[in-house]
Amino acid sequence: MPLQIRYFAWLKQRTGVAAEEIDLPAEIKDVAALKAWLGRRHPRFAEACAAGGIVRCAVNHDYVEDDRTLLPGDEVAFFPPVTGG
Amino acid sequence: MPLQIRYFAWLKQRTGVAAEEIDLPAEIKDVAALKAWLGRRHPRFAEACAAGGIVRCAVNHDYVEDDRTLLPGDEVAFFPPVTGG
Amino acid sequence: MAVRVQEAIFDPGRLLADFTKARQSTGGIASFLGLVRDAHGGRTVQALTLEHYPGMTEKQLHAIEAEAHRRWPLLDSLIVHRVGRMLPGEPIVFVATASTHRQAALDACAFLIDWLKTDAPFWKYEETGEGGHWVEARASDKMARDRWQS
Amino acid sequence: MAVRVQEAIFDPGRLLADFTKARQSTGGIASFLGLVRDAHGGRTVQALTLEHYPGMTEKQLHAIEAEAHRRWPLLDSLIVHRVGRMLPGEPIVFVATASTHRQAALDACAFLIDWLKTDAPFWKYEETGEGGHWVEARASDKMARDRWQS
Repeated sequence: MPLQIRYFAWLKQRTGVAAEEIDLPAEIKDVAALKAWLGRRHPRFAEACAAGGIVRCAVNHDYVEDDRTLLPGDEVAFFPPVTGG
Repeated sequence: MPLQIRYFAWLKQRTGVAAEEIDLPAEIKDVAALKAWLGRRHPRFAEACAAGGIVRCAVNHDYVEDDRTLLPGDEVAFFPPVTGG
Repeated sequence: MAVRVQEAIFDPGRLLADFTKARQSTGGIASFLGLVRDAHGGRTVQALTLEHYPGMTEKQLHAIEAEAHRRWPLLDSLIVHRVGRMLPGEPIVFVATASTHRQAALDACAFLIDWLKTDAPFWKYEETGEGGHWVEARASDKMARDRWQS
Repeated sequence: MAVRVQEAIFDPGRLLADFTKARQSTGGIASFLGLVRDAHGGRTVQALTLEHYPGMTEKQLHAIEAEAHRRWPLLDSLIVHRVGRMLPGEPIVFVATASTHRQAALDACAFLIDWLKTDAPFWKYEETGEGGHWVEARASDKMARDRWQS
């Protein structure tokens, strides 16, 4: 399943990439599984996810929880808690 | 006892004067007594005072209650509830 | 800290720009601008005249401003209030507060306008299509003020 | 209603002046301006860089603005947020609300800045005398947002 992945702020430094196009194995169906799968590519991303509560996820520009089911073509973004304003 | 009296907004229209200098009889000692005394000069001011809660008083630019003791030279102002801002 | 009571019309953008200048340590500036409305209580308003009590007005505004500085860590504040006759769309009052903390700026700004509405000796006279009349005080203004009592 | 995300510096006075124009029926305009501070957490700040998520930023800001209009009787609103590198004293964000009722304008303005701080995808990177670092989110911002939950 083709997906667009994006990383922001210090998570981008952890992965070393701002964006990547991936082809997800069929057994990876939701955000939780995607995080685990990406963690194997980027050990320092896995570290951040393990720390708990500091990695937010958005799919197609909306905040989602870990149980969000992924669909082909989704744009999935990972980032730390926001600090604008 | 010499006092400066001032009236504002529609109370000024009730008395017909914006300000008056009065010489208060010695037995008039506080704001409550002054209101009664002024009410005899200005029947429509007495009416407004009788209506309750709609005549505010300030002495020397500070809000006071009816039991405020008057001193020679005080500037005493009467006005309706304020509506600025 | 500054209080101004004036007949002259003011430019709210200019006031905010001046208030904002050279603020290297200020995190946030909150402001409130009150404007003359063209309608009130179902009637068309042609003009509004603000009467006030010169001397007491300034004293009360300074006291309200000092109270805000006592309650919140403000770096600066400004209260500008017009008196005299004004037309719909014209500014009546401008309040601004500066703080390193946005919540302090926002709360102090709301506090200033709430207290000003109930404690500063201004009275509005409205000219409508049906003649002129003094505006009555609103119970909701008293309630808005009282929520700041501690 | 308008949302702008831009690199260009803005003049808050000009924004307020434009927002205020031709408001015959508006009783009150509340605004909040956020500025870059020259110090944070005891360190001197030399510059601040705002990263954001283009596309999601605008979507979230529009959603927050729509939520404010759903909750309060607003006549208009404006959110302007800068991205990129900026220096102490420069404006970061400007929020303004217009309503016939001052309380609605004040509350909606506070709501917009509180929600923006926790829901819009912006991240601050600070350059200090001791190097650069990403600013951490504050628990107090989350609490400020949560008081608007109903």
